[in-house]
Amino acid sequence: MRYRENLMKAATHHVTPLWVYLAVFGGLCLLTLATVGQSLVLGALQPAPDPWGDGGGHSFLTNLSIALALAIATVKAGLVALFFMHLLHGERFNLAALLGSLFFVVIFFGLTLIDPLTRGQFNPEEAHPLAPQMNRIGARFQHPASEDPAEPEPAATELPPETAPVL
Amino acid sequence: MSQPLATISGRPAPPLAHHFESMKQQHDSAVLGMWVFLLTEILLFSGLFVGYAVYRALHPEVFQAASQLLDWRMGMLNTFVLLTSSLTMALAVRAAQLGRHRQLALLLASTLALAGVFLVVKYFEYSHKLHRGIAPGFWFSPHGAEAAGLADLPYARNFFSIYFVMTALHGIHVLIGMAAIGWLLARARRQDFGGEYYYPVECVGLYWHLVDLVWIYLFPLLYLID
Amino acid sequence: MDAAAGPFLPSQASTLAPAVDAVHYFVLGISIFFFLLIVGLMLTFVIRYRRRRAEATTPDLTHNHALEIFWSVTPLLILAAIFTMGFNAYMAGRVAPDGALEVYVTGRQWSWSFSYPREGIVSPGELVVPVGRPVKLVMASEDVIHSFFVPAFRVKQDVLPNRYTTLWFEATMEGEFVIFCTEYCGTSHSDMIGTVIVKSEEEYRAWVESGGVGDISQLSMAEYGALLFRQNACNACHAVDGTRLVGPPLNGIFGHRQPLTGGDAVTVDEEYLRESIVNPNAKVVDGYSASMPAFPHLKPEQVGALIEYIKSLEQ
Amino acid sequence: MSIATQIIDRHGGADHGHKSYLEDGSGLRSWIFTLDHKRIGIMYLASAMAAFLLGGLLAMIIRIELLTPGPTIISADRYNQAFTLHGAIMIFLFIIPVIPAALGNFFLPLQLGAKDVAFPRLNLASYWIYVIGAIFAVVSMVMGSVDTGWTFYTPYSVDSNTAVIPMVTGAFILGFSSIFTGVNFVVTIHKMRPAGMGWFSMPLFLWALYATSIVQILATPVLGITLLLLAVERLVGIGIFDPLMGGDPVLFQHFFWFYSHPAVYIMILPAMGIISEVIACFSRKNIFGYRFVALSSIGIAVIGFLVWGHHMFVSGQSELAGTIFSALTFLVAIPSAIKVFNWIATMYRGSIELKTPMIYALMFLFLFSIGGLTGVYLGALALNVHVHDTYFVVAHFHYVIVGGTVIAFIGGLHYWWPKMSGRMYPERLAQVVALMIFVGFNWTFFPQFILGTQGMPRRYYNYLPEFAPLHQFSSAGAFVMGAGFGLMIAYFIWSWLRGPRAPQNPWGATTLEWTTSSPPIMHNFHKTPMVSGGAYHYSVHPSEATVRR
Repeated sequence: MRYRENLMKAATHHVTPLWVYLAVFGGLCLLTLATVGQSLVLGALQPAPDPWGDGGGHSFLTNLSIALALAIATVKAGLVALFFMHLLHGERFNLAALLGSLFFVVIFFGLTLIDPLTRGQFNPEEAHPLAPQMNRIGARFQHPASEDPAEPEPAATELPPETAPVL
Repeated sequence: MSQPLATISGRPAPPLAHHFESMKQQHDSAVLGMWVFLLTEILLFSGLFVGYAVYRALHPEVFQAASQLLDWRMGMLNTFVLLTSSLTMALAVRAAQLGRHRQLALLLASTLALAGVFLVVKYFEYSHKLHRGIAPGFWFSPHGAEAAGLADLPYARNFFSIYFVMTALHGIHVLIGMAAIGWLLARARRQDFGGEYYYPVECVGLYWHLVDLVWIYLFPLLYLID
Repeated sequence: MDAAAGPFLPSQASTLAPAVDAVHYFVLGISIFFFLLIVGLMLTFVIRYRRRRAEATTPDLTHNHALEIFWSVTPLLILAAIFTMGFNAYMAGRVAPDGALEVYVTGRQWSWSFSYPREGIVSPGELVVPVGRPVKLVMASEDVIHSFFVPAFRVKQDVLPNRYTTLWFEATMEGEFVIFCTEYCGTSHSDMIGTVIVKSEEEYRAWVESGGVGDISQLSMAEYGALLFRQNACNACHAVDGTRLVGPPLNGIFGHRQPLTGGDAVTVDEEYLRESIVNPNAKVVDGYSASMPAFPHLKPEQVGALIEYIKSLEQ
Repeated sequence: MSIATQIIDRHGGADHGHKSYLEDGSGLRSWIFTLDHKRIGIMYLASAMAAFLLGGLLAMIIRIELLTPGPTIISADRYNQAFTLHGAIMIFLFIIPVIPAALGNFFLPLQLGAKDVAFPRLNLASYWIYVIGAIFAVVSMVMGSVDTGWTFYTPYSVDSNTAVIPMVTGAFILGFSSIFTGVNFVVTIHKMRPAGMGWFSMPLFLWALYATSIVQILATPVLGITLLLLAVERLVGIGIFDPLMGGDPVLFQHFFWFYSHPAVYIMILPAMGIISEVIACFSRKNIFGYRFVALSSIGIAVIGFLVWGHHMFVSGQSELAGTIFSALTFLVAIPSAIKVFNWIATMYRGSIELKTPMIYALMFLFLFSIGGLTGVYLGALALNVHVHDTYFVVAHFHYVIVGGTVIAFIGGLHYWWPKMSGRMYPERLAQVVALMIFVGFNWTFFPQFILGTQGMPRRYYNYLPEFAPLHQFSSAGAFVMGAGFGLMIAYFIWSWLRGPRAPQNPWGATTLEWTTSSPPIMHNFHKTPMVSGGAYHYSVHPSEATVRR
């Protein structure tokens, strides 16, 4: 069989109609506008964040905004995967493999995040008076006797101030 | 020896490798292989997303405050650029399936151009930040009115480090994608692809859509969290 | 030191140790049972069913669901029991009782230091605790990750540079027990060894009264210096037999000239030794790095004792 | 081979397939550019064995150094570099590739009745990427070595002034090699099974390789991003893992073990596949509970991803996380137990012949049982606290990795050696060497369990005098084991050059690789094999069981 003849044979794989690609693209653009829109609207409704605050967590509106943004992103990702990446009409196993890998991604997120989010649950030291110091950037462990809070400089590697000669 | 015979001048045979029994088996194997490789990409990027989630969960206010220095307009522009390039790539696969050689070359060239636009916008974003001392890691020394207060904000450095690492790794993937599309373009101009044999276009397409998918999550998480 | 008192496990010197050892022996028993079962069956079959004729045939036994369920569920139940036992003993070791004696622990490359916030004592290298009283350790590192491990107490906890970790124990017998660092931390990781000294309540109180020095009335100044030398983990970096460690060896140096980094030289006298203890990186011996930490908590008489100890060391 | 014959060959026009793959093309170029999975497998085997020798040499240096407390032959810094390199070389250059990439590459297409793997060029690329990664590791050794331990824990790996970045780059590159092998195997098993071979009639070695590939594909990229972040942390200070910059060193451990615990299953799963083949063959009996053995491989691969936190019970991770990881850890014991019991049941009423491969399979059962049962200690929270980072852990993972994987690999190498080389190995000598390795191994590592429960920490250059007798005892055993491995390599080289010719099917095995000549011809089979029924046809008269076409 000649190369050219072989090449020109009718496609053996599903050919998606043009209008489907264009419709999906339109949907993706609208969803992009929607995610920007929800962020602007919900962002305008709440006060500016206080980065020096006590870490009281997210407000309801922030949580809502995150949830919306992730939901919209997931719909967009689904559209791309199903239509542009031909999962809808392609081999079933490819879709299964993708979903399977997402299971492991969820495991990675879930089991990793459990640790930092529940540290100190049984550990009253979390509320220790020195806790704020520990949360400063670059703060090496400060000795209990130390008066000065750590400098937020990476150079703070010397021993605490009480290491000055006493003789 | 390593090229499929189709690319050897004269094209004596259809590009079916000796160990496959049919073009369909070869095509399906290549597409499955590409998908399996994309799974590794998903896990690779998920490492960065986990890092993001941990620091986001521990220091939400800092991330919100710091992200306001990212220009969501630039991010949105780039989102549209990438989405359009995804469309042209998907249409390129269609053109290859239908054996429309000129259309294929044109669509691949547009995809390549859009990828270039994405990188140019990214360049302006990066340089804008670097000029204000908003750089990753050791070089983080914000100055100027916009960045005021950032220097004293604990963990702002970490936010921007994560921002730079995530977008840089994504940018590297864009570059690799551009090289692959360039290779396709050269072959498309030689009219290598058709309805039976288009899996190279399909596979590069899949890769390019994954680059798009990653950005679909990066955009709201980095730019829209205030 | 009482690291390896028993043939398999160290002596049980804390209230936690019997609980942990009970799990240990339970798992050991289970393991021996299953090991003998597997290897016993294996050897029995090898002997019983050895190939006798070259053309021997065998029956086609494909599967047995009841058996599969039996040998999946039985281990699962046993493992659930082991998990529960392990969990209970672990949690008992995690939650310190109220009113425990609090000691801050600092790990650094490559020594331990213990600070008693209420008693106002800093004790390098030696953790002195009373017997029969819960002790809670609040630990942090000055550099990389270390791990605090007392085999006789069955306690271990990593010591991190960016936050506090804690552990607690209640010693049940007087004596000295070794503290290992069990998170690899560089060159002298294996010399990052401390001691827990468990004293009776009276002796402990006397130790606190004496400012953490203990009874030194019977010691010569050099003997006291030798004690301090070990307490402060000087021996982690300085040998007294001429061996080159992280720092220069200290035997036979007194009264001799030492070449310094930068080309100078200095005669080792009392003042040079004092300066090298309180401000160690001012004059560094040639060929060594300026990596020695200062020892500012030492009182003048303790510095003097150390100097006398160094003087007493022979070439 | 000229271009012309290549093209004819591709079309199957000329039948020159009666030469073996070893004779079909000669000279260096015919090897380094080969697309033949068998030659690539042989190149992997040779490279991995070279890494094994280097790693073994480092192990001997470690054991000699530990003959006495304090300095014996090398300094503390050299010792720290020696155990780091021993770990990194053995894991990344030997154990992880040796079964999948060497034996798997050779036998996966043969067991499928296929002509090659799905992507021969990717396969060759995978090998050369492996070589490049190995070169980086060697560069790191030359540039002053690495002293962080193979675990690269931060912040020590950020502070250390040794050549961390070349080593990390090497491991990163080796990850790609591992991923490409995994991709190739998954696609080959999916798309190139012959007509008549369903999933549940595949040989169990293929199930094991499939499960291994899943782990390679899903876990390795996370190692990649972890090492990348570590390198960037050192270069730029991004503050994800470095506490000095506001990062969390415990997070590094999560990332690292997300790969490195499943990596243990990359090592042990293919070994279990070999054991299934060997026990069935030398018991002349169909494998008992085929589906349970097959699916337990997948079970181990999946559950293996859920348990990484048991490396971190004392790391400062939260108590809740530790408890969850402990509970999940016990689950992974179940599929392993299922396999062991099914292997034992396969031997029941079999016709057992104690050839060298079977002796190694029995050794595997013995040693892996000890390795697995001591894993139960490490899963239990309170016991883990006591034995974590002691010699108990060292002994445990050597029982699993050496007693399990290496022993199974050697068993598989003897089993398939006639097919790979076309030569027989010296049977009697091989049995004596097997005994030497078995005795030497237990002699070396069993005392380390006791050292561990007594409290002897690992990665210790110096140790308390009371630990000296057991350390010296252990070191003595290492010489016996080392001599065994050395003899083994010597007789394999002898056999490759001078050994007696092997018949097509010396063991009377029933999987497809035994239906072609020894060594196989270039494209594996004279005629594409037809398959019906399962992979194992032992439990019938051997004259009917030998060859199926």
